[in-house]
Amino acid sequence: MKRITPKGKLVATLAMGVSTLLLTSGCGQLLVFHPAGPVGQSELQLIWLQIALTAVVIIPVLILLAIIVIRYRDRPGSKAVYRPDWSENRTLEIIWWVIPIIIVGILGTVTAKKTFALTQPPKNPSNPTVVQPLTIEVTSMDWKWLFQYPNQQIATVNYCVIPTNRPVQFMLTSNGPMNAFWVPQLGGMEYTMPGMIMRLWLQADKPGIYYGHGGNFTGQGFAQMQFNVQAESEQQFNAWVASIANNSPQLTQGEYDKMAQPSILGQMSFSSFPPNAFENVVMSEGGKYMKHDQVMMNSISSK
Amino acid sequence: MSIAHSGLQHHVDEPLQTGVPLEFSTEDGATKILGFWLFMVTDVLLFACLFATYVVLYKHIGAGASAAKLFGDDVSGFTAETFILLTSSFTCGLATYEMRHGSHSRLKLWIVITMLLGLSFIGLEVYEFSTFVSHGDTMSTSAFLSAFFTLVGTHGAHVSLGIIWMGLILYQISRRGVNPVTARKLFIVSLYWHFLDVVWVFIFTVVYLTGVM
Amino acid sequence: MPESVRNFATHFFVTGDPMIYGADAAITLVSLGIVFTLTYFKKWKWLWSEWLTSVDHKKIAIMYLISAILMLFRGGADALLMRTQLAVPNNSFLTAEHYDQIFTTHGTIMIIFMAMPFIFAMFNAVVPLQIGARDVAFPYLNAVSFWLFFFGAMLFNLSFVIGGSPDAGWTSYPPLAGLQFDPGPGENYYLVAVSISGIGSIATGINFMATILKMRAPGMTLMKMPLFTWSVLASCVVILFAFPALTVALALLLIDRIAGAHFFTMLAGGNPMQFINLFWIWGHPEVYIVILPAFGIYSEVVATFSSKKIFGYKSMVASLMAIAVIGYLTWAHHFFTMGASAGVNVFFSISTMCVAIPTGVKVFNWLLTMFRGRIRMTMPLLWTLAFIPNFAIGGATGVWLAGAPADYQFHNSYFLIAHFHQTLIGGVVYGMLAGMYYWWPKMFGFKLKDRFGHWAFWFFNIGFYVCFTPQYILGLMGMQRRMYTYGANMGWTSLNFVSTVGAFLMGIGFLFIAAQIVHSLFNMERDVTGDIWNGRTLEWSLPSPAPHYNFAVIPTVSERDAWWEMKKAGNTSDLLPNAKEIRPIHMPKSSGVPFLMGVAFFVLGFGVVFNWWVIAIVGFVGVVACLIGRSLEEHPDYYVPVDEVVHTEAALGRL
Amino acid sequence: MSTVPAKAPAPETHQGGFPWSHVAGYLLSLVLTIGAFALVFHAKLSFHETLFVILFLAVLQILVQLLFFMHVTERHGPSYHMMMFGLAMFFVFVIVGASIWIMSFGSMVS
Repeated sequence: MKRITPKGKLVATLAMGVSTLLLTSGCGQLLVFHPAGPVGQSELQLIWLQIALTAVVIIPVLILLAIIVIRYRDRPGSKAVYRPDWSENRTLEIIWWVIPIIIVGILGTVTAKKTFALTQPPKNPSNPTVVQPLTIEVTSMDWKWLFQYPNQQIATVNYCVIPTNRPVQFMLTSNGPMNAFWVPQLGGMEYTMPGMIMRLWLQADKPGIYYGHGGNFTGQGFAQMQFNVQAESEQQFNAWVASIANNSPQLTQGEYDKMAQPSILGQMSFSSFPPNAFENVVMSEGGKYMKHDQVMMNSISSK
Repeated sequence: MSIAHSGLQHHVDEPLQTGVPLEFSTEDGATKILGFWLFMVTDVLLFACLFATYVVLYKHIGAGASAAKLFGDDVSGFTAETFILLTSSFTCGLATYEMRHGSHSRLKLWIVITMLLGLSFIGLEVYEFSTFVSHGDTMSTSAFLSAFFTLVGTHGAHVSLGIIWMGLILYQISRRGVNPVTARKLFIVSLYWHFLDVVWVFIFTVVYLTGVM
Repeated sequence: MPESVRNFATHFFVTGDPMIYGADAAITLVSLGIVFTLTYFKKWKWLWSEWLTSVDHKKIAIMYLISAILMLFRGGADALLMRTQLAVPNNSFLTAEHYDQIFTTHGTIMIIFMAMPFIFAMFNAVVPLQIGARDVAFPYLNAVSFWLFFFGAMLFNLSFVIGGSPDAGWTSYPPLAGLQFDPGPGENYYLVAVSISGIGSIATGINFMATILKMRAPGMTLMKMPLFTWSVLASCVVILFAFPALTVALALLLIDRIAGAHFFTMLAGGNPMQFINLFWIWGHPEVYIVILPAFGIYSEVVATFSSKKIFGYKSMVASLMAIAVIGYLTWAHHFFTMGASAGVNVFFSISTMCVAIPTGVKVFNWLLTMFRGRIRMTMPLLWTLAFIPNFAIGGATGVWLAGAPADYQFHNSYFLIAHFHQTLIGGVVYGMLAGMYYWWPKMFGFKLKDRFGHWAFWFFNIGFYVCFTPQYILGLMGMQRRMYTYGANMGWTSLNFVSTVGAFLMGIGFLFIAAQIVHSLFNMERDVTGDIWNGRTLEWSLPSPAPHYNFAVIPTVSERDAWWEMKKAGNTSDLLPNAKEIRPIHMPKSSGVPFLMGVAFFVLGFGVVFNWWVIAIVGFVGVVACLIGRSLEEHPDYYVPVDEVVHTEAALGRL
Repeated sequence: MSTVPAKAPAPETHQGGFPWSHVAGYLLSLVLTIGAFALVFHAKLSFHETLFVILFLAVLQILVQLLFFMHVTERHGPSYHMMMFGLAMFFVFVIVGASIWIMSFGSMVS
């Protein structure tokens, strides 16, 4: 590789590019517009509302721009009106101070409601029975994702399995630089930060494998920080938990410490994890001083 | 003609405005004073950010001392610093007063007194810092101490700069007498000095008094 | 010993990459070329006495402009390298390390070392002329600002060949940017270089604010000021309030790195999130710092080339000031996902959306200014017209991003990338280009020929949409920013390839602009009228370029659009000097100290970057010596004698 | 160029005299400072009450310095410096207040 000049690289790249374009077909899916759960759904509703309301302003602007430029262009013998001193019209000005204010008012109200709603577990009108949420502790490391199931006592790397139709409480932290946890089809992202527990409610309504990726740059291995969230029915989920608990190796403290060092790993499963691994990361150093709310601390200590 | 030294003018024959203090008597002097106010605005914001950081971090004491422990053991240091700086603000104000009312020897005397008070303030602060450091409470002990040393140290650096600056102005006034240029310079350095006093008032309120409460 | 020397050299100089060696060779060749040319044509003295020591705002403007265009080239080259790497999946054109450095320098250069000097070029070229002043309020400080910016930029670019570039992103979030994860000198370069030029920016803000408030021609009340001057005032307000936060954020991170403090480390109670908070207290207002002057330029251009008064002047002024203040209260929307309370997110969501209100008003007012006008399709107006749809879309996507729950999905994805490029290129770069074309004759005394200009415009503009429209879609497909590569199975390939093609089209557009400048330089037609566009404001009443003292006699203003009204009333001769009225003109002397102070800051910064304290102290002593020297200077100014003024004005045919 | 004459607080030619306003300012600043110390060391208010009062006293100190020593009311043309200083105070409040608010991370997620 070292012998190739930059120019050679460029030519090779372009040639490769064209051939790849010819070979690959189709596009990726617009994940944000195909939510698989109530959280993504709710966020998408806001996005549609935003699109509609901003279009109310954008489209007239573009049409007006075209008309005005064509009509009032300075050409010989132009018959268009020319009023060089016309520069005030109170009615018009009031109109376009008021219209944006109304739009912002509507969007602001909806945004406020949704922002507060998203701090609660998703409510599922089709499944009103109260379901016990599942808790998964997520730690971002250089450059992999560790998922710990505190109630199942298993752990996975770079993938996790969740039951469908059940709210999942992801508790996020970082053992390294800050990242962000994002599964576009399930819902929006939340940062993972050292010394903090961030909580993110997500829920999958249908089985599937959902793409997830780190959302905040963490260095050279960042591009490889991909993970999958696999949604399965409750029974399949339980079967999976059992098989991991029975068949997978244990995650010892030594291996955990090794994992915390920079490296890129594939998907892994473990039938155990070092006790309090997550809590230790959160409460180490700076984390002691952060405000961790009581409910969260109880849920950690109650395990 | 003294106006010849006063920087950029629109009109060379613009008369000195009478009935206003000397430092405002030229357009240029007034513009520079406004410019200095604008600089102080940026400095206010700079200190605001340092204060914000301090407030966010002041409970993060790691393995080091807490604010109560650090300041509560001996309150005489910062009490003395506070009164010294308040007094120096007063003497600096008197220097401006004498400049406007014509006694140039007293003006110089007040500047010298202000500088001496400033030096003793800095001396106390250096003593305070070195005491902390000798007890192992350094900048790298904890986030709280990082924020403390940076906030208070930045103020101290401002004061030190102010002392050197005042010395420069004193030298110029001794050599050139009081004219619109030197008057403006003295007025500006006194603004700076009073401003540092204001910042200190907030440091002793937010850092020291709150710390020992 | 030789072993240790070699060891040192391989760490000191960046090695191992053919592209770096190429850059080394290019830098050496260009430097040798410059030295040779200057020596051959015996221009060293000219360079020193006419440029390096100049405190003339018009020359400083030209130096800012040249720097900005060079930095646009460097940042653009970075962009093309990135797009080349991303053109196809699993590409190995760049390594992860190299890619990380390139996107970091791309962002930093474009914001700090391209956009800022570009707006300052416009401030300097226009504001004193537009308000009828002989120079800025503090010409010497103005030169200091420039040289701080310049040597900051030099220091930053030096990282490419010595020590290694920063690679933690232009936002440089700790703990990634802290010593623990980023031990090299690259990050220090970023912190020190941006701080140095940031000090210069604060000084410029103070300078132009004082200029506008205190140095307007008699009769020019605030509500008679041209809108560009208003926009500069608004921008300066934001500079004054925002830049100190950047200084603090960078200084604290630097203290963490070189003095072992714990502001933002994960150890001993540090809190990395506070850096993010401080950074964006500056970072978001920064966007308004650069876009407000662009708004001012659009206002001037639209009015001039519609031959019509600007519509809704008072609304325009009110919206500028509203944006300046509201824009300050929106910074937390850069980290809605950082776990602040829902109340915080709601507050900052709504305050962000509120910025759209005055911005929307401005767009409508520009449209109505053209309505019932006579629109002349010149280069400045073309860029202005292209700006409007760009900004309509960029503004709309900005409103989408402002809604916190929607932002959870857009944040840090290519959707965000596309959005801010749409506003920063479509808003700021188009604005600065419009301003450059508009005031070029005033700055240089000749017009840029349209020949390559239209090619440049269409390549750049079409390239823009080809490049960034796919990125919106890629963001919705889940593609994250700052990924140096992606898998072939993601389905992102075709859109990325299209985007890369668009980037290269923009690159070609830039080359056409360069070609246009060179072509116009060699086929120069001097502008003898001084009012080549049939302008409206006072700068067009002067010859192009204006004499170094600008106005032989300070004009008296009675109307908005003063020059236009005088032309209409037929009394433009009132502005011509009368030999009897001319008095000696009081001007600041040239000074080499600002340049030396820049050098001293450079030395200081270089020492700090490598923790070589002897060098740093030498630089610091230099800075202090410059400050003391200036304070003791007794005659920093002189008088231009009447004879010289009369002679100059007569030669310009104005007497 | 605006040439509104500056308000002259003291006649230029007046020799000697006693700096009454400076002395008053000094005494006021001493009283305010001693008040703050006394509150902290001797009064029996709660932490937040004390904090509130001493911050209020500090704000009064700003006014004392501005009015008695910094000649803030002197102006030459419109008092732009007062407007900018006022705006600065507002932004100081915003920066410190919002930083505390943001960095308290009351995420309220349940």
